[in-house]
Amino acid sequence: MSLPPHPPLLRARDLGYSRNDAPVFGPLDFSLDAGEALLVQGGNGAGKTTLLRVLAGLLHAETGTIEIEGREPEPAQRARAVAYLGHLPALKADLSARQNLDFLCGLHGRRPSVPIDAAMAVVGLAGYEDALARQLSAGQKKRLSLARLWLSPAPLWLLDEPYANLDLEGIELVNRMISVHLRDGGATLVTTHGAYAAPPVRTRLLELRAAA
Amino acid sequence: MSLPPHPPLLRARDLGYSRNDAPVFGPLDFSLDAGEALLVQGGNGAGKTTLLRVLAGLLHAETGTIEIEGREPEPAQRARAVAYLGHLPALKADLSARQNLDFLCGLHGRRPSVPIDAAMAVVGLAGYEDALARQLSAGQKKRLSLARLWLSPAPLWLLDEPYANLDLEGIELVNRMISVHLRDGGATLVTTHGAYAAPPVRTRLLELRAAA
Amino acid sequence: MSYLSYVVAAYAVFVAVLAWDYLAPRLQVRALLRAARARRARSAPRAASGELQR
Amino acid sequence: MTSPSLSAAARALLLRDLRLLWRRRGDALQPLLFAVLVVVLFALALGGDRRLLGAIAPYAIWVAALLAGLLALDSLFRGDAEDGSLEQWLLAPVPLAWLVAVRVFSHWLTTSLPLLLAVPLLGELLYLPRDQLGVLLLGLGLGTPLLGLLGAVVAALTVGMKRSGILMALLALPLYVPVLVFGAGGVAAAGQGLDAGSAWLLLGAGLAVALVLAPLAAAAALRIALD
Amino acid sequence: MTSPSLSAAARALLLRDLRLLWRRRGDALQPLLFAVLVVVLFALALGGDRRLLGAIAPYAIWVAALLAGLLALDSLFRGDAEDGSLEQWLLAPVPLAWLVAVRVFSHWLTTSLPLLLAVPLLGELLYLPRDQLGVLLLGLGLGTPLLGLLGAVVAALTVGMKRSGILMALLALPLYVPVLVFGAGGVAAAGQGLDAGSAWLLLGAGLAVALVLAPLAAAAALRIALD
Amino acid sequence: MNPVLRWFHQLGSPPYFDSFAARWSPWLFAAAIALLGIGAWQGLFVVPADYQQGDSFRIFFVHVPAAMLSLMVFAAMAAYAAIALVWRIKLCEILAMACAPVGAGFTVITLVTGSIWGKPMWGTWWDWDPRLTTELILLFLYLGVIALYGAIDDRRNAARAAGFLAIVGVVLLPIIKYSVVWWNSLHQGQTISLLGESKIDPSMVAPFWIMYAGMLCWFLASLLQRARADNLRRESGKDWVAKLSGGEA
Ligand code: HEM
Ligand SMILES: Nc1ncnc2c1ncn2[C@@H]1O[C@H](COP(=O)(O)OP(=O)(O)OP(=O)(O)O)[C@@H](O)[C@H]1O
Ligand SMILES: Nc1ncnc2c1ncn2[C@@H]1O[C@H](COP(=O)(O)OP(=O)(O)OP(=O)(O)O)[C@@H](O)[C@H]1O
Ligand SMILES: [Mg+2]
Ligand SMILES: [Mg+2]
Repeated sequence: MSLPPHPPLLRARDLGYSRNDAPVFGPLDFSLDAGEALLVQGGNGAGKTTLLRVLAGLLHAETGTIEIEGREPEPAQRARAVAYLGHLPALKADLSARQNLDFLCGLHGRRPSVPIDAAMAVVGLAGYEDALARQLSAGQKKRLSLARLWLSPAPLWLLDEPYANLDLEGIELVNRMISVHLRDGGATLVTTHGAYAAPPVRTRLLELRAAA
Repeated sequence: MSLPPHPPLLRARDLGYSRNDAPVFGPLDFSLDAGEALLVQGGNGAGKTTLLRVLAGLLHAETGTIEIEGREPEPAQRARAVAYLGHLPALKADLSARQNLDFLCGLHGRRPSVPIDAAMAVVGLAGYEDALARQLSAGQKKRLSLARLWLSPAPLWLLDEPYANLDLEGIELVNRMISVHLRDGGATLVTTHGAYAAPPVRTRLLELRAAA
Repeated sequence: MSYLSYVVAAYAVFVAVLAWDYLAPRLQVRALLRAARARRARSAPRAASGELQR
Repeated sequence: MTSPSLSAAARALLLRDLRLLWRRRGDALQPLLFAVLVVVLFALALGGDRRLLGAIAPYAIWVAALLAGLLALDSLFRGDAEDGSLEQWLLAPVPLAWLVAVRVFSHWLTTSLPLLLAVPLLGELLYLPRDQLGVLLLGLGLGTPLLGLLGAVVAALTVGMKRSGILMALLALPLYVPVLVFGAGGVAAAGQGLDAGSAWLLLGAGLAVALVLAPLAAAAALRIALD
Repeated sequence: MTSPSLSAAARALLLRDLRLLWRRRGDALQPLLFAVLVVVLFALALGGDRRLLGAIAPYAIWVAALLAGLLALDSLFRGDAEDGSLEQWLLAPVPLAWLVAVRVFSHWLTTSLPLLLAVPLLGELLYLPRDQLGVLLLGLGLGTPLLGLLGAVVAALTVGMKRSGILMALLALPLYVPVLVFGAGGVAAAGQGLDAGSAWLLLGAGLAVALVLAPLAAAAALRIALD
Repeated sequence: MNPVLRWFHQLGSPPYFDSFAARWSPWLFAAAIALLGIGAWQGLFVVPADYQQGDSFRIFFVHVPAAMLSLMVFAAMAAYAAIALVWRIKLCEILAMACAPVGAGFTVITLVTGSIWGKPMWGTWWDWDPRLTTELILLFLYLGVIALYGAIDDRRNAARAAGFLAIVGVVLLPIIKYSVVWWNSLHQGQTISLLGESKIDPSMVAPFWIMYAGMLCWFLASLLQRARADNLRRESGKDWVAKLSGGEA
């Protein structure tokens, strides 16, 4: 038997997670190719956040395996492949917007082709480079996190409710960012409640339902 | 000149707020009658959160006055008239959902007609009465805050992005709660980005634009 | 010099600590089982509320 | 009744604090354990020099109690500020000063009282002369509520900041110094056979004044800090 | 270069910490000020009894440094945990232990170093015999980085909790006791004209071992705590 | 499968462990009480008074076995914790955490009986002597493990964090054990030895080992009982617990 030429970017087999022995999401099987988006839908408490944290490696799966580009990854490999945008913005309130991006790029590496100020302009924060993070509104903080994502070299984006707190123009921005990212050979998981317009790209759907 | 028979529930005259001498929102004039909803719209950073905090009395207005039922209120009067739902849920992570409501009702008073467990059932948290607040997901926490609102005797609701983190059914729930509240003679201010369906009630619109 | 009181005190402490060690988990088990029983009684199906009322 | 009375709000708050305490029983013992550890550290650093230890024992216990109180101060309003509860206190139809007073009382009950009960043990560990135990306890009994009330004002002022631990210590210590001076001075006077009554009178008077003024000041400070 | 090298990540982290420090300059002085206040409290409580003060001076300074370090420990990872930065550390393509080591170093630089520089002043305040200053500084110079490294393990374990201040103290102090015993013991030996070399050797050896093992242990603890 | 392995595997299933613990801990408690009763009776009434220490040496029979167990239980806790961390076996997490309160109890017994014994022998309740100090620190470590376990809400993470602390704390055990050898100390040196000749009067040897065996049984019994409580708490949402509670009502 010959291996398939392109293993999927992400593949989960039999993936399950339990908290205090109560299953949060059941065994899941799915895969994600480059150029695809996976929409993770489900009501409040269905386990979307938990799933993304497991995939990012912040939580340990109870059962099953996760493969990235066909192999079960080392932590460092996984870190290179994954960019995670969670509920917490990872911003230092006392540093300016640009200094925050500086640090995060030093930590995660960055695409050499994109200057930091250009990324801030992309997310609509031009002019806020020297504003302290504590002075940004809820939506502006979210946009700053999006700029970090835009700078990241990782092909796989894990986005937890990226639309929350954004205005209409911001939602549009997220969709455009995703489209470009996928066109360049990336892939993304997006959790959403279905109240927002999904990005206009090749999309699969994963329904989560609160485990009984 | 004779006074109008029913002064509006809330009236702002010339209301302005500045942070470090930079205006956040310009002088605003608006009023809100019982049975009405005021939708506060505006992009990210337009000053919606700031406006609601000023109205609640958490921040001091720079200029202008706020009247409630025709009078400039004492703090205690204002407290009796206003229920505020902000970004922070005011939940104790180590208490159960019911104990949290117990406390908040002790602090703010409550409608004698609604039992606590009934309010939890209304917001779809039946069965979670004894779950600790820390174990709730983002949307479940929001629902618990909605239950507090449902129990509150205050006629004026100030809701800052009540739809964020809720699933479709939850958004529907907020709209139903607002409708019933207005039918009973209440009023509400709701901030939103316009990405969600507004409640089907008599609605005025207040556009905020980031002050230059 | 009489050492009686010292010896008695030492053995009394010994017995007291062992008694605590015996009783504390037993009480816990009792409370847990009671809570489980209460939960089972409570988890009878609830009537879902349709229209909002207050 | 829709709007809560003073006593209803106080009852709700006390009940909540006791429930939280019960949920995290261990926390109640922590200031006590910390004081024990400071005492142990002292004894260790001095290498068991009995004479020296006995001489500094009452002062070391005062300092330990004060530091434990200082550390516990952070939990007075911090938790409530972070999860937004404090906003709701400000928006409640009862006076903020009243809520503050109730909160300080429940905080004293759960952090300082256990420590007071353990003072005899601490004294033994430091070879405190037995006859000084009574005065020491009297001083601490008057002093710790006073420290809590003064601390509440400082805690309220710093509540808007993240990670204020050391800043709070800095602001609180100048207020604590008089209490320490009279408390320790009273013990010293008693140790030399002098009359310590005036020290206790002063502490008592301070406590009475603080009981009235500190909640008001702390409430004002809270309003400023959260603006 | 898209993926950062070890040194690039370290540089970014150090730069960030120094910028944050500059933004809140006052914070850097706070452990120092806390130690000064503990010392002053002691001097006040003892009522200026010179002989007694001089005798306990080196021990009081050790205890003050240790307590200041303990209080500062909370800020080692707490801020980064609360705003989600720590999640990003875990997701970075450089080893977590390396980031932890760099963070401990920058934390030592910004909290313990100022304190070391102020020890001569503290000694003066407590009438420390001048000839003991050298050994005291040597001991603290070896001891404070060791305390920081040991503390990092504990801080990592408690990072998942809110309000862990006193729990952290409880967990850290058993680890700190040997450092204190040898540090204070060395001063005592030198004060009596004995040879304190073995105490310094032991502290130095402990530091060398901790430099290697503590970041690894702290990284493991962080992974456990954030799981 | 190897029957021992299979049994161990079966033990890992929570309902099975519950019934296993419920069945065996009463028997172990009974054995412990019997042994302790015999040992105490012999130690108090049969053994003749010591020519140096008079009757006060009768405290020996509780003090020394309790001290030995306080160290041994900590070692056992660390061992369980290590297994739990490496292989993620849930039963071992539970057992490790069940060790902590029992061990803390033995440590308290050691400290208090030692203090009581110290008053007539050394003329003081307490002294900052290496062995006494390190034993006190051991108590703090036990309390730290218990507090840490209580402070984290996910039970598995809590057990792993507290177990980690226990493993770090093992460094203390040799220091306690050999503190009397390394530093000059007020406290007695090594007198009892398992294999070689003990340096105590032969009439004391038998009651000593009986007391020791009794405390060992007590430890096992209490361990099972505490592990059962923790197991029930973790599983409190499960069907089998509900059934069990109904059955025992
Ligand atoms: C608070 C005071 C005391 C504490 C914390 C303490 C602690 C200990 C410890 C930890 C052991 C070690 C057990 C082992 O090696 O496994 C021990 C053994 C022993 N203790 Fe104490 N002890 C105290 C007071 C005393 C006193 C006052 C006496 C008698 C005068 C005493 C007599 C002994 C003896 C004879 C042993 C057995 C030594 C051996 O065979 O290794 N202890 N104690
Ligand atoms: N720390 C925790 N401890 C225990 N249970 C938790 C914890 N966090 C979440 N849960 C529970 O796990 C389930 C899944 O939570 P999760 O946060 O993954 O939901 P979600 O799909 O992201 O929901 P939302 O849309 O509301 O954000 C919920 O039922 C929640 O109550
Ligand atoms: N603490 C602060 N210090 C200084 N400026 C602030 C502070 N908080 C908010 N701002 C600024 O004030 C403006 C209004 O903020 P506000 O939070 O009211 O916006 P918003 O309309 O709620 O936005 P969003 O939809 O993003 O939540 C923003 O430009 C923001 O940058
Ligand atoms: Mg979520
Ligand atoms: Mg806002």
